[in-house]
Amino acid sequence: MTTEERKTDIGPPNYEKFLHPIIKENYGKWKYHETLKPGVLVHVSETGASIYTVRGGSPRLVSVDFIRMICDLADKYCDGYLRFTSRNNIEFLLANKENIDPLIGELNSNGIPVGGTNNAISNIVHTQGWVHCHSAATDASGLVKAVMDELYDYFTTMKLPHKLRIAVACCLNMCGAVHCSDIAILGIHRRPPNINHEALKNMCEVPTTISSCPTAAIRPATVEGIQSVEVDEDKCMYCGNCFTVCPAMPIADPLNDGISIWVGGKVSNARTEPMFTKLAIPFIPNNPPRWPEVTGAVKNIVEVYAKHARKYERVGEWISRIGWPKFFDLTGLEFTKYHIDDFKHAGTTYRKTTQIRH
Amino acid sequence: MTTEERKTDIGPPNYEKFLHPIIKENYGKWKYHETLKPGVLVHVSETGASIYTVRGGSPRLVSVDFIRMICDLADKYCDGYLRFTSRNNIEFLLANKENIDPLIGELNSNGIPVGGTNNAISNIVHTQGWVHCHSAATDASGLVKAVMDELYDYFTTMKLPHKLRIAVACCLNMCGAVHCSDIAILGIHRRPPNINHEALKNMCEVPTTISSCPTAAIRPATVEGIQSVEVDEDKCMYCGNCFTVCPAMPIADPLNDGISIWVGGKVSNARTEPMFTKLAIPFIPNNPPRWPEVTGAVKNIVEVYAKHARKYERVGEWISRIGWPKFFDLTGLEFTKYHIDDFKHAGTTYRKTTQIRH
Amino acid sequence: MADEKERKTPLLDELEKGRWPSFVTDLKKIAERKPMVKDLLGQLELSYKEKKGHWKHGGLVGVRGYGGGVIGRYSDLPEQFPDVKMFHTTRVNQPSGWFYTTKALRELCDIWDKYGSGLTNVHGSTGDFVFLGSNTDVLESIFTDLSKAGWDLGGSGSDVRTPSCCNGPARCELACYDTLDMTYDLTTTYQDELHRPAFVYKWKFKMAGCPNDCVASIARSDLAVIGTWRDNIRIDQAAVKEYLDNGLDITSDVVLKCPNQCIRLEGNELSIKNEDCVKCMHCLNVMSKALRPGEDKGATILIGGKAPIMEGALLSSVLVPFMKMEKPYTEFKELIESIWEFWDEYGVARERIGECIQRVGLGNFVEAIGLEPIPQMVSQPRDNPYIFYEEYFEEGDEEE
Amino acid sequence: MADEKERKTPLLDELEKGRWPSFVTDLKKIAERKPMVKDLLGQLELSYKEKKGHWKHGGLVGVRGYGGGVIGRYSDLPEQFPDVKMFHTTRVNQPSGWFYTTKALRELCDIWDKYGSGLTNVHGSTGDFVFLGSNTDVLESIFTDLSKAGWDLGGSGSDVRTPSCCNGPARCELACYDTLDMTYDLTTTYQDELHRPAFVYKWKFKMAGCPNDCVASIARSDLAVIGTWRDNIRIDQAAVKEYLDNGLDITSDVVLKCPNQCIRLEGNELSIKNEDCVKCMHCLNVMSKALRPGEDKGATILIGGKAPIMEGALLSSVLVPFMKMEKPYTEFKELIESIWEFWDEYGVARERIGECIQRVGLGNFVEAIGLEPIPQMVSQPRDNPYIFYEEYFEEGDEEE
Ligand code: SRM
Ligand code: SRM
Ligand code: SRM
Ligand code: SRM
Ligand code: SF4
Ligand code: SF4
Ligand code: SF4
Ligand code: SF4
Ligand code: SF4
Ligand code: SF4
Ligand code: SF4
Ligand code: SF4
Repeated sequence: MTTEERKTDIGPPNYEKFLHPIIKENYGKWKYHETLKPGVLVHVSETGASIYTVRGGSPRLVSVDFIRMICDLADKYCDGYLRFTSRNNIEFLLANKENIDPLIGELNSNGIPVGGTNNAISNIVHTQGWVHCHSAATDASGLVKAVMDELYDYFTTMKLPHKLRIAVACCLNMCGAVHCSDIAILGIHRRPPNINHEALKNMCEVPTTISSCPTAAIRPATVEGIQSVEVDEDKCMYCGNCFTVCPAMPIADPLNDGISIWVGGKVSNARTEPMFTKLAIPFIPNNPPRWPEVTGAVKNIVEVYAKHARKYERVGEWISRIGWPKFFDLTGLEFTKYHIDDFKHAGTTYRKTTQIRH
Repeated sequence: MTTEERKTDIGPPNYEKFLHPIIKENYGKWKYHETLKPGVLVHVSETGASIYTVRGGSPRLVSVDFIRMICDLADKYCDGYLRFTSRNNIEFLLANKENIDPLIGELNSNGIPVGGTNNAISNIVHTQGWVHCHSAATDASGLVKAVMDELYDYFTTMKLPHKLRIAVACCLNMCGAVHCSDIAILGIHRRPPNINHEALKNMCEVPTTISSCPTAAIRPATVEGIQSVEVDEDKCMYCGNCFTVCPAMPIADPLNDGISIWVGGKVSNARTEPMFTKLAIPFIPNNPPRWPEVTGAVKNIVEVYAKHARKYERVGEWISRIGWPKFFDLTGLEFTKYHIDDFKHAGTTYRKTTQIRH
Repeated sequence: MADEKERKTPLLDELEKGRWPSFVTDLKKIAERKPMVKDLLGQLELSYKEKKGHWKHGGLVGVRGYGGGVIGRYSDLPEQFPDVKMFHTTRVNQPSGWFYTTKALRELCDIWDKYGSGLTNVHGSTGDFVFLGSNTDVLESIFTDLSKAGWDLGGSGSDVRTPSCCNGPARCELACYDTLDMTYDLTTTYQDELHRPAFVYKWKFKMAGCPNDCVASIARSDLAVIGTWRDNIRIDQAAVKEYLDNGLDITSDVVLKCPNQCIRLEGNELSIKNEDCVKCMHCLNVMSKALRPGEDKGATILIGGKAPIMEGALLSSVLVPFMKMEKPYTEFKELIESIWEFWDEYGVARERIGECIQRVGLGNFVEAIGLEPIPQMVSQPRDNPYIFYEEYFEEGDEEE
Repeated sequence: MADEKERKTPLLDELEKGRWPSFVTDLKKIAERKPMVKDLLGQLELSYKEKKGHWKHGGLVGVRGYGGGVIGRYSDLPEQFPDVKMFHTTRVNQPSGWFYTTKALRELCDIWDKYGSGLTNVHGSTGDFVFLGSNTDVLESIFTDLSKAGWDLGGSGSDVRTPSCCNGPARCELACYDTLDMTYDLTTTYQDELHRPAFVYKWKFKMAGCPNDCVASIARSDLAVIGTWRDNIRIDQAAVKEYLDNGLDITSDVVLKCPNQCIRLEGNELSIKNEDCVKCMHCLNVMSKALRPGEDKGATILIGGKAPIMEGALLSSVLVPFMKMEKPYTEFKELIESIWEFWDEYGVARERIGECIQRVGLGNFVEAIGLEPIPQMVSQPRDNPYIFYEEYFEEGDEEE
């Protein structure tokens, strides 16, 4: 299977090679940590050793030149050791406390903000968008840039009641954590797919296409002599899954594609169980390059949360306490028919109690 | 429409005719109540007036002679006024406090227990059973008698952490409040219906029969030349709804009919939202006339609850606090595959958190 | 014949033991003058032996001009138990709140003693006064006597079932509207719907005076009317102090049990953040003397409760968070009628309104009956992105 | 050609404004030496103008001997943007915990600079180091250079996807097992399953060191391994006192936030009723210096998390409440393999394990893979009476 030059199935390099010596020595021995200031952590070991972390924001879609630039900084301040976080931030690992401020200085002058720790808004988990994906109902990188510009101060400070995690996904496949985020920005289609029967014949299997539809909207049909499918438009909710399995059913439609906004999800088991994100705004038209309606809506939600939530309350926990009616009141968002679930478990979301604030 | 003797659609008598004068005068003016002792309440009005209530247990299935007997008592002590509760207890309404004890004395000597108030086990809401219903998988009146004999002291005292409400239903139609009771005793079938094709032809509509099945287990079939139906036994969960619409599909089966026990439901909105009852014991064989396994199981649950719950905790609230694993531990009940939901919303009952007691 | 009936009921006799009043003892006594009851006991004894019921499936019987109110019942062993060959029940519509005079009860007993088995359910689960067991040929006479005495039948089949209510303002300080009057009013207003089944399935109304819901309306009725209030809980601080003096642990029994943490006790003074109170009743239940509902009273209207079959049990869910409940209940009745119209048009056979709403979606339902969708109707907005957008831009639309 | 590319990108240029680092600025800079990026910017500008993507649907491309790791991508405007006619991504399997040396990173950059667009995602949502945009003909060379440098491809298609983990014991005091080692071990153990799609659909592993779940494993993986412990939280009372002295309001910030009310503060002394603790992490998060997980550590194993399509999003649910997580993870791997066997047999095409379990029922699934059903697997037992009893008595059975 292997030649000298081309080995297969070797797997990734062993992580041990990449651990800072202090980390290696104190692996599994960490005792506690402290946040020294926004973006700066210290972890202290049972042995007394410390490792300092400086967290910098990254657009995630970066060039090799950008990576080389941060490598230069890591060489200079971090003995050549760094890592990335599960939210795509860069973490510089420092043995020497003295290096923290100079590093931050250089990061800032290279346009990299430091922050994202504790009660901050961290980087936005996101996806490909128009940069690389065929399924996208919106762009991802541009949206993230526009939103993070607006929320920048929440990244570099820790003034929120608790952590606030945002995700962006450009279609219902949700290549991220949209379904469990404090705030989620989700690209959506709003028209049934446009079937190209000629192409369908060659590119798609009819049974697979039919079974791809979550709401059974697709049925076999002979169109102009071609064995194809048709979509019952009343049953289609524009998920795009048929397009995923059958390229002849494109669903993107500039007039109707856009953004929906979701709130109140979480992943951690801290205090409350993990929660799904729930619909806040059903539709905002795509308005590139800066999607002002989206950034405005997100900022509004963040500010209302910042003002009303109690310490240690995630967005979803805050809403659980005050109730959804109050959430819509405080944010000024409109509650519509679309907010009422009508999928499989819809019935479980109806309010089955008289416990209501009047 | 009406003749002198036979009027239709007159509706029930106006309740006002039946109200005790004190109640009439203080209608809507009650200020507070107190429980003077088990089964005895006083309601005090804004006007200062009081009405006393003595609550007696009733088997609900009673003869006119039984009713006349209680009428005699009401005439003697209550100026001829009495009522029944939503759980089929008899409430004697007294103007005069002095009459309470003599009334209780006479009730007791007529075999009627006084109690059911506050932190007691009140009467069991129940159904027809073998006394009157074609659908029954068990009897109701007999079961209730056997269980209440066992729990008698909990009716006549108020020593539980809170109210405990039991319901019995003799089949899945649940003509009562089985689905939302602290403890529920439910008659169940466990074999698919036995189709009488000859009778089906004459008595049932095939499409109605097919659509009566919640799990789509029934399909059309021609059996020995008769247009009939067949049941996919793997899909049948013995609900008996096909029998309800089609008498030719009897489902009762002495060998396999029996009892299941459910816990933790509630109806009130006090503190927590209303809750459905959940499965505790999937099957206990019918063992008339006294169903000792059933009475034993119920008593066990009551006693464990009595011992472990905190004040004002209903059974469901107590279990919510301690968790289901602990409930099964404490009661010694077996957790089986049957306890794991597999109907429509099953997925919503899986434990989607690491929050577990270890 | 009479001889044959001197049967032994050794199994049932076991149910004469124990302290709870025994229906067997009661039945055996009346059986002495009621052959029907004798046969009933005989058949029941057989059921106990065989672990199996002996009733045939239904059977259409009734009284003239009525489609409901009587449940037909026949023994499947008519030769062995000829006196329960027929054993129909008649549902007599109870008075609101199950209040009676002994005179009224005796009248009912006399009518029933005259024609039927003399057995009753006081009451049936829906609320009726149930006459248990008669032949077909006496049904008309029973009805005639009942109506002469001022009584009428309750519901059965696909109609409005006999509405019922808690004792409400008659004997409860917590009642937030007049459950008895409303029950009476609805029952009389909808006599036709109650007596002549014309719906796709049964329809149950239950009226509870407050969220304690002492008639289990949220679980057992298609339309539950549950009293509540909008303004502040009335506090009598002197009575608070009295409770404290009598040793009530207000902190642990009240403050910590409030689902929304909106109660505070400072010294002897209790205060409530009413805008956060969800009217759960707990504090009022525990401190009956000190706390009373506010004065701006009304009810929450919930829809769709029912037993499991077919789609699993449902609890009613909020349709109108607050409605004033005052005679003649016009707003309420208009709402009901628009719901029935919808149900009539969209409901399928044997589909309760709750199931119908599950099928068409609460959003569509609410829209169809002319209500605004509001967040109070749900415990949470949707969490899945499968939204059916009704509006979209067409090719030719103005660019925005 | 070169001329044509001096396109204007007025819309994208708007994204150079603002304080958050701009990918546009970065891309424009590298575009100066990468025609591919120039065309990418051109096509993206068009997308911004038209509000529509310009990529064609997929396309099967790859490297020899591998079924996954490369996502094919083609422009639907190849004439207008010839340099992104092909724009495939290569997923490079990241090291556990995303730890790097600058040397390693530079190596990756050099390989990528040599063959591709020079654009990357650091990292992809699954965790890979993503090379974004190359032609088909360089894929083999990229792979060869990568493997020479000690790197390998990640997953794509119906295979094991690149496992990922939180930084765990490398830099976190809360880690309850070695997430990095386990991730490395699983990745190497299942190289074949990772590189040669043979499942019915994708399979994701994510490893989190504790219930804070810093890799969102419960939401985004088919199999989530989340660290926890069974014994008592370790308390350092001196540190508790220090927190108090520094003004932490332990009662409101910790005691009252504990979901199970199992913490008590009496004077300066903190005590925990460990048998009621559900390991939610909150108290440990707030009082990092004073509280530490117990010493009997392991993990909870959860199954079935995923994004919405088809049946709605799922969070993973508990399969094994507690398992020791020690090299070589034999018990764990046996479990995984019996799950895969089941999935292979019962899963239908494009059905994630979570959906498969929903379809066959958790009870049946658990039984099939040889686990005992336990109440920890559910939030509550069933509330509907639709039970499929597997055993019943036959006519001829012994009477009991
Ligand atoms: C570096 C990182 C792990 C990694 O391997 O990359 C990490 C590291 C830490 N997390 Fe985390 N978390 C990281 C992603 C997450 C995620 C995943 C995500 O956001 O997608 C979660 C789940 C979020 C959710 O629930 O939606 C997460 C939920 C937590 C929590 C729980 C917060 C809560 O109360 O709900 C804590 C505890 C806390 O903050 O008090 C926590 C605490 C921590 C601590 C303090 C743990 C420790 O003692 O070292 C670390 C520093 C946190 C900080 O940012 O202040 N970490 N943490 C991730 C940094 C992401 C970033 O760049 O911002
Ligand atoms: C008489 C009756 C209403 C009627 O019109 O018939 C009634 C009457 C009262 N109920 Fe009730 N409830 C009655 C059935 C119910 C039901 C329905 C049921 O059991 O099917 C419920 C809902 C039970 C459930 O949640 O499953 C019910 C839930 C309550 C509650 C809420 C208890 C809780 O905390 O969950 C209270 C308040 C309390 O007990 O503190 C209450 C309180 C009361 C008070 C104290 C109200 C008052 O101030 O007068 C009355 C005396 C209660 C007592 O028994 O100690 N009543 N009460 C019913 C008596 C039934 C019986 O014979 O035992
Ligand atoms: C008599 C009564 C039980 C009792 O002992 O009290 C009763 C008896 C029957 N019910 Fe019921 N139901 C009775 C109250 C209920 C209740 C409780 C309630 O109304 O508050 C329920 C649960 C609430 C609900 O409506 O969902 C109830 C849910 C059912 C169902 C299931 C309906 C559903 O949608 O799930 C059926 C099946 C059907 O309608 O075909 C049913 C059907 C029946 C039938 C007609 C049997 C059948 O399959 O056709 C029973 C006739 C028995 C007989 O021969 O006497 N009965 N039934 C109750 C009526 C007495 C009265 O008028 O006061
Ligand atoms: C590149 C990446 C997004 C990113 O920008 O980071 C991505 C990109 C795509 N995902 Fe994804 N997914 C990526 C992580 C995810 C995640 C997150 C995760 O793995 O933690 C999810 C949600 C978790 C999950 O798996 O459920 C995710 C859920 C999906 C789905 C929905 C699967 C489902 O069962 O619901 C699809 C649809 C499909 O598989 O057909 C999908 C399909 C796709 C496809 C292949 C498009 C398609 O329809 O075939 C996208 C290719 C885009 C492109 O051209 O580059 N992608 N995808 C992520 C992989 C990078 C990496 O290897 O590190
Ligand atoms: S979320 Fe949709 S559009 Fe975005 S990368 Fe994933 S599959 Fe592509
Ligand atoms: S877009 Fe989704 S809902 Fe519409 S037809 Fe395609 S698969 Fe079905
Ligand atoms: S629960 Fe079933 S068996 Fe019992 S009375 Fe109702 S329909 Fe008949
Ligand atoms: S008993 Fe129920 S599940 Fe079985 S065939 Fe009849 S209707 Fe279907
Ligand atoms: S429901 Fe409320 S008003 Fe009616 S009796 Fe019960 S406590 Fe009183
Ligand atoms: S009624 Fe319930 S929610 Fe309102 S203050 Fe009292 S206990 Fe709290
Ligand atoms: S999941 Fe737990 S162990 Fe892992 S980094 Fe987060 S807090 Fe630390
Ligand atoms: S870990 Fe969570 S549940 Fe356990 S004691 Fe701490 S706060 Fe309470």
